Amino acid sequence: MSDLIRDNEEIRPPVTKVGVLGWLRENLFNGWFNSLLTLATLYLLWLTIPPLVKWAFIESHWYTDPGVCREGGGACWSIIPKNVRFIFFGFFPEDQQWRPALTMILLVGLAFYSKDRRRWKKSLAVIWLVGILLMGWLMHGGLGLPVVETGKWSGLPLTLLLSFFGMVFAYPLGVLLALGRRSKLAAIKSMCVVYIELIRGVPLISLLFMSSVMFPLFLPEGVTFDKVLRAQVAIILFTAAYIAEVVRGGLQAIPKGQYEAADSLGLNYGKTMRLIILPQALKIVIPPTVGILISAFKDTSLVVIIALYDVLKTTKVTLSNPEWMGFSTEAYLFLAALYFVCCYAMSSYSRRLEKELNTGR
Amino acid sequence: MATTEYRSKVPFWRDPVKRGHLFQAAVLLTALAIGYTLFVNTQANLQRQSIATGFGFLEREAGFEIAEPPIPYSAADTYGRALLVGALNTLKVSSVGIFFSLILGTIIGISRLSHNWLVSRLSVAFIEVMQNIPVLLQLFFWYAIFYEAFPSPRQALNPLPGLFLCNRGLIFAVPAAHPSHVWMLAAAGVGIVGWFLLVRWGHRVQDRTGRLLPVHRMGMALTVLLPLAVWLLAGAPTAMDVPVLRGFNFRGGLTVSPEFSALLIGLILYTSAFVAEIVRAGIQAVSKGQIEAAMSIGLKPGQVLRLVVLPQALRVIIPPVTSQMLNLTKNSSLAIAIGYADFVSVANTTINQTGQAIEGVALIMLVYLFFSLSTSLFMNWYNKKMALVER
Amino acid sequence: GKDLDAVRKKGFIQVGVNGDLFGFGMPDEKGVWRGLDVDTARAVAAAIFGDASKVKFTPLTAQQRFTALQSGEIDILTRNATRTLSRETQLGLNFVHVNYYDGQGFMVPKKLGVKSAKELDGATICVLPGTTTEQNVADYFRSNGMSWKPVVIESTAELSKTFFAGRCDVMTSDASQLAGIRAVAPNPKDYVILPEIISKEPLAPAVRHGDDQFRDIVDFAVMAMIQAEEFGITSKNVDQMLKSKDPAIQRFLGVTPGNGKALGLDEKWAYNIIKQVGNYGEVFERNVGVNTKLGLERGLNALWTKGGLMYTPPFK
Amino acid sequence: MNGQTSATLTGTGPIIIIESMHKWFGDFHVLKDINLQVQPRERIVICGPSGSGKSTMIRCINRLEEHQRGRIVVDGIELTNDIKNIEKVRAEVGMVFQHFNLFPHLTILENLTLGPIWVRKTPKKEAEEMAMMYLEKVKIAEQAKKYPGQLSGGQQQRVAIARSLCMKPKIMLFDEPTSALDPEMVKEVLDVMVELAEEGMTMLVVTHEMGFAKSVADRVMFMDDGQIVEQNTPDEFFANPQNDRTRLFLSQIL
Amino acid sequence: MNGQTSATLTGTGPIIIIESMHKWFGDFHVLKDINLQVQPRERIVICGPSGSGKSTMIRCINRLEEHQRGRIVVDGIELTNDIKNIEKVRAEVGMVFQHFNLFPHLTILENLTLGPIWVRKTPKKEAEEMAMMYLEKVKIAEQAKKYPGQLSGGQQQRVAIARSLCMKPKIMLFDEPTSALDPEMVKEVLDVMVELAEEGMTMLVVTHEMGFAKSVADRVMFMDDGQIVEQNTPDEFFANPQNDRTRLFLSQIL
Ligand SMILES: Nc1ncnc2c1ncn2[C@@H]1O[C@H](COP(=O)(O)OP(=O)(O)OP(=O)(O)O)[C@@H](O)[C@H]1O
Ligand SMILES: Nc1ncnc2c1ncn2[C@@H]1O[C@H](COP(=O)(O)OP(=O)(O)OP(=O)(O)O)[C@@H](O)[C@H]1O
Ligand SMILES: [Mg+2]
Ligand SMILES: [Mg+2]
Repeated sequence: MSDLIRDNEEIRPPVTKVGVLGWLRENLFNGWFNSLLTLATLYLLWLTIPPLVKWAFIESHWYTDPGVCREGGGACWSIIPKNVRFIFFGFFPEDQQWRPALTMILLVGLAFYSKDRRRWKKSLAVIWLVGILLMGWLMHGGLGLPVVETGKWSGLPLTLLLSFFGMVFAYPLGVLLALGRRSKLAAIKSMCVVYIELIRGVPLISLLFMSSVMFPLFLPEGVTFDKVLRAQVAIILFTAAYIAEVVRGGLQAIPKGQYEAADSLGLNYGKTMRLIILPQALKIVIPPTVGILISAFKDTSLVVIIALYDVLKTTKVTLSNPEWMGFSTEAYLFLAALYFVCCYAMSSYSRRLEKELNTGR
Repeated sequence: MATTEYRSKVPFWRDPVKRGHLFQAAVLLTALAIGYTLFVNTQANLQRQSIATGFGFLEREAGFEIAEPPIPYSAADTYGRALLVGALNTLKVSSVGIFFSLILGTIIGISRLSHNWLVSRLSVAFIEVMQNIPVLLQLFFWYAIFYEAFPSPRQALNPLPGLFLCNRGLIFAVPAAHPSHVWMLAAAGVGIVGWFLLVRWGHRVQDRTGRLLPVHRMGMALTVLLPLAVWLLAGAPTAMDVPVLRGFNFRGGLTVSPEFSALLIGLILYTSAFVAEIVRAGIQAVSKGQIEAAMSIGLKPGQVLRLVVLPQALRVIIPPVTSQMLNLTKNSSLAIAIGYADFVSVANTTINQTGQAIEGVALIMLVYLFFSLSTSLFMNWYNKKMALVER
Repeated sequence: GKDLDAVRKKGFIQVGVNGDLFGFGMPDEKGVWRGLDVDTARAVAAAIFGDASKVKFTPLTAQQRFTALQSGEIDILTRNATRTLSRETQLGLNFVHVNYYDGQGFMVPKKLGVKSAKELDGATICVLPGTTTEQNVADYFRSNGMSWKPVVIESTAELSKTFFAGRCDVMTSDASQLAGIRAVAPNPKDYVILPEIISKEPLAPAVRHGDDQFRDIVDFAVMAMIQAEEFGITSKNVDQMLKSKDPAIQRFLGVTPGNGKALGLDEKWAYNIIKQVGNYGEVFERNVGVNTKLGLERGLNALWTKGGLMYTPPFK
Repeated sequence: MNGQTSATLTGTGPIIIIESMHKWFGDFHVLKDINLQVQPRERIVICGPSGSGKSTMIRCINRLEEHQRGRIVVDGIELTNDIKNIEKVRAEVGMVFQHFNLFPHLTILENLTLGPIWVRKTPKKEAEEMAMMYLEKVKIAEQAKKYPGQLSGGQQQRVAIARSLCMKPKIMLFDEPTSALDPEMVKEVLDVMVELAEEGMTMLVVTHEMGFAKSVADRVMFMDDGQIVEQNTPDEFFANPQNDRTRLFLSQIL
Repeated sequence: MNGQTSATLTGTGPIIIIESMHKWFGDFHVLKDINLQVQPRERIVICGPSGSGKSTMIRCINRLEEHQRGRIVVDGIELTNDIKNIEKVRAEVGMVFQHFNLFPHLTILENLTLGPIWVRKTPKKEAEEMAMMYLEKVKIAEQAKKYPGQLSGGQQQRVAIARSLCMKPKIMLFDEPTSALDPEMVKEVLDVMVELAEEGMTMLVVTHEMGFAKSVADRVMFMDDGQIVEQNTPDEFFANPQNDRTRLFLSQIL
């Protein structure tokens, strides 16, 4: 027998690449193609970044009148602070605007609070319920606060509320549709299929358009619904169809054995779904679901089409004001950053959640 | 039969089959009732308001112009034709867009898996930025680049003779009409057929002798050389339809408008970010064992990708990519924001002028539904063709 | 009539307005609606309820506006809509008295050296969709045997930006718009508005078919503002005018009853309009006049006595 | 038949009665004229080549599959379309699958208490105490808080058995409970099953572990092509198979 | 060493030479000073506890893993970063995996001909004839047109072996070829391997099928903790293990 190596005999792997230079060589300049690419990229950055920085920071205006902006050459960020009230809160009465502000803080705060998976208990649902009621009261008023009807809800709160409630209601509806699509009952199944395919086949703007323009024609004379509510319903119906397809994928991934095990314990259909199948299926599809939710969030900007004053529309209105008409670049950049922050937060959270849920499996 | 006997004994609410029938009937009836009420209401409302309905307006004169119609169109044509122009424009931008976003998306998706740090970081950055900003804002951005960054027609950039770049778009010379063009086109067609035949011949040669021939290079040469030969035979006509600046604009040549380009670029970049993520996931879904098995029979890295990884990744990729293709088509309806005359834009003008919103919206939905359903039908067929055969 | 009853029962009027048209219908920085169309609607509220604030505004896009009125979602449409035969007949609408006489014109950069619209053959033209403007340009160029290329963009802000960047040679819109857009150009002096006005654009509020009383009220509310200007009654002097000896003014302000009863309104209806909203001249100057960003001259919208078209039937 | 004798010793009527039962999958006749009576406390091992219908037969007993002809009566309840009856039967019959089919999103303890809490409406605390008892019985009480994915195959299968036991079933069905296990783990599971058998549980076990059959079964059945070809006491069955097919099968497997 | 003796009988030099080879995964030292010489036609069985580095070692031989120290020479070609050499070696060395890794999108026949056509540039017809020959050898010629998903595990593993053979390798590596199979199918695969061994193929087999080791192997190696702890002829190895760890392991497994 050859002599065995004892454990205490430390042998290190041959170390070839260490340090900053090693990293650069390994990651940026390995091979001529990569080197070329690196150089090209650096050149491009060198061409674009300095003028951009000059425009956006060095020569920019931050809190001036539009006239001053027109004189100077740089970015006119002033459009944001000068119009921030309207962009954020739209028609909400000025003396009451602390209410939507508080609502948004509440919403974001609750979202942050629920980030931690350890807090996912029954009590969290109660907290949310209370939070939603509180938000409703803040926005709508009553009980001591002056009533502000939904027609005046606009700006960022509208965007956030439309997308938040869009997600909250579309999700269960989508789950039901997915279950329906997998149902053995032919009529239910085909209705769900038709619904999902129809809704997915048309652009959201046509649905919004229908909800705003034609919906009243469908109703008996004199019956009208709130415009915001109608848009909300359109968003929910639209998003639900997409969620349904995602959830269906998750359901298909659950092995038959799980159904059989549940059956043989004597659980009925409802309990099987609620206790066994859905918890697993929904967990599997977290990433695509979040993808859909992010899309839904971005798509709320389409309510512009039906003249609802979400944050994009309030910005556009500001731009219609002759005073500020020329500064759409700055305004849109601001919006882009706003959306990016929200969407990026969602997507990176979903990635984290996915990782967390995977451990311990 | 025994089973039928006990079936009758069981009360219907405890028999799953009967319960199912009952439930379905109830749901169907409810749906029908709702549909019927809506219909009756709409009828009554229309009657009451004495609003004109029907699609008669399609035959009336439209009276508005459309920029860059793909088929001849003028304000004297009917609404029907105007809408057709819009539909073709939608088709144009979405088919070109789908084609390029698939290519770009695949490249970026593969780059994201690259071992080069810079390449993979850049891909990630691209994907994050594109995915997380509403496409409408992106369209504004690209459009602004076009009209802000390029000069007016009088100062048009002229990088190559016959090619002009200005804020009216990219305008370039095309050969003046000549009878030989038809023949050149035919020759190119023959070349492509020849290419195709060459590939098949190459396969046969490989089957017979195992040799790999450079059939694609040969085919490409054929497709280029044949039309060239025809052109030379025809006396090498060199007359060009060169765009010239007359009055306000260039006349002659071919124009690619900034609106079309901005919409196309916006849609391609936005969609390709999603496609890239799908492609990456698809490639990662092919198990490592497959790659190892392929390597251990001695295939080269390129062959591993082409013969083993991609065919399997495609199955995972196709369904979500189909959704992205549909999304691109639907997102093209945002064209109205940057002045491209797609179907929604034309339909909007039509609704506006005729006031027939119901018909207009119905048409919009129908047209998109038609595009979507035909795309998904095709992709489902393709998907089925590619599906794995299993026990 | 039923529409009036419904409005009375609700306690406010629902009015469809333009959401982002400066000077006609647009919220200001505080979210308060401003504009000529908005004030017209307030006048109607003042007439019906004696309170100009009893009005709620629904911003509408061009595609939605008529259907919203047809479906009963709004009671009045004052969204710079042009009165045309087909709209009046096929859409089940009744337009009332015009509150702004507009016309479509062209604006070009000075450096093109264009003096007349007739020289625009081959031009690229920026057009705002959703109004009659698209059809008007097409008609104009067809009748003059000229060719053109449209660039049709949905929002005024975007459209003007592309125009100033040189994407189009010409911008066309209602003359009222052109002036305003020119005012915000990076350098307003570089642009001229051509003399030709290629269309008639009488902008008027509209109501649904079916309630003539309501239609009359809206009609006369608009006209009352014009009549008041003719009488020289303003929101400042209306209280003194109550003591006027002129029987026409006495009838107008309800000092001598009759008009209100005929319309089914409070006798003070005209007084309320003037007191709370102002006469037409005041409203015009406040929203679109020379001292605003739009800086419009009265032009066609002057009283008939001053060479304009604003002429009302006698209030008796 | 020999098997019956040992069953009659218990002195009560049969707990499972299958009478000329047939089943088709579409056109395919899977089970052909199955007749079987199982006495309380009887332990039956079923073997046979792959595809012979063993799984299908025991799955019919708790109606995971529907039979199309004949009668199945379990504990006095006839299996028909009646949902109430089916649920009653399923609560009486425990089933252990080849691939364990534990619920991966629940802890071991939750897996065990799910049935008692939601079907038997047992208070949670009681259910948990019972669950811990059964976990101790299968010797993995210390794993109660873990998730199935964190256990080895053998441990998972023991949990699956405990999960069935928590429903206090009168009958246990096992469908190849050890065939998905690494050889090292088979013994752990068989041990538990032997113990269960010794306590007098009525058991139907599909398995190819002939050692288990020899030591535990009251009766061994051989199925082929949808039919019960032969059944006998284990001694007789192995020593003296009557049927050619049985003999061929045994020669391959032993 | 005993193992070497049988090899030297063949009279040629070793076909695989591994000299003081080390491998790390990050900081983890998986293989420690491996030394091994394999003679042509030699059949080696490698066993050892899970995680001991058996798979990693044979994967180093066709460079599915890169070693970081020492030398590996296969059929006279040293394994370095040279891609050409690696491809040459891989074409000479067949590998059969635990999970078969057939290409699911290709038919059985296409799975077999892929390598010959694209790597060896064999004409298709010839490749197919050869493939059919090997399919017959593993006794599943009639399945040629099916897809892997339609075959049982045992059949798939036999296809995987045939796929490797189609490349006419000089050496075959097997990584637990039977451990993912149902017990009934293990025999089918082992039969094929025995036949192969009898024909004189050089084979390295990681397996725990000790029956196979006893009847076929020239040498049995025991690995633990990244080292070759013991190697010997099968008779000696099983009858008389030298090392404590080997003894412990054998007691568990037999
Ligand atoms: N859902 C089904 N639809 C159609 N045929 C089925 C279905 N389930 C099983 N079969 C077929 O019925 C026959 C009997 O299957 P069953 O699973 O009962 O066999 P088994 O004896 O348990 O075999 P194994 O030992 O492989 O588990 C097989 O031929 C099988 O292909
Ligand atoms: N890619 C890898 N990265 C890091 N560690 C690895 C990797 N592959 C294997 N290992 C580790 O190396 C060690 C040896 O693994 P190897 O697969 O060679 O063991 P084995 O003897 O084949 O075990 P088994 O019998 O379970 O297959 C194990 O501890 C394993 O966790
Ligand atoms: Mg079975
Ligand atoms: Mg291994």
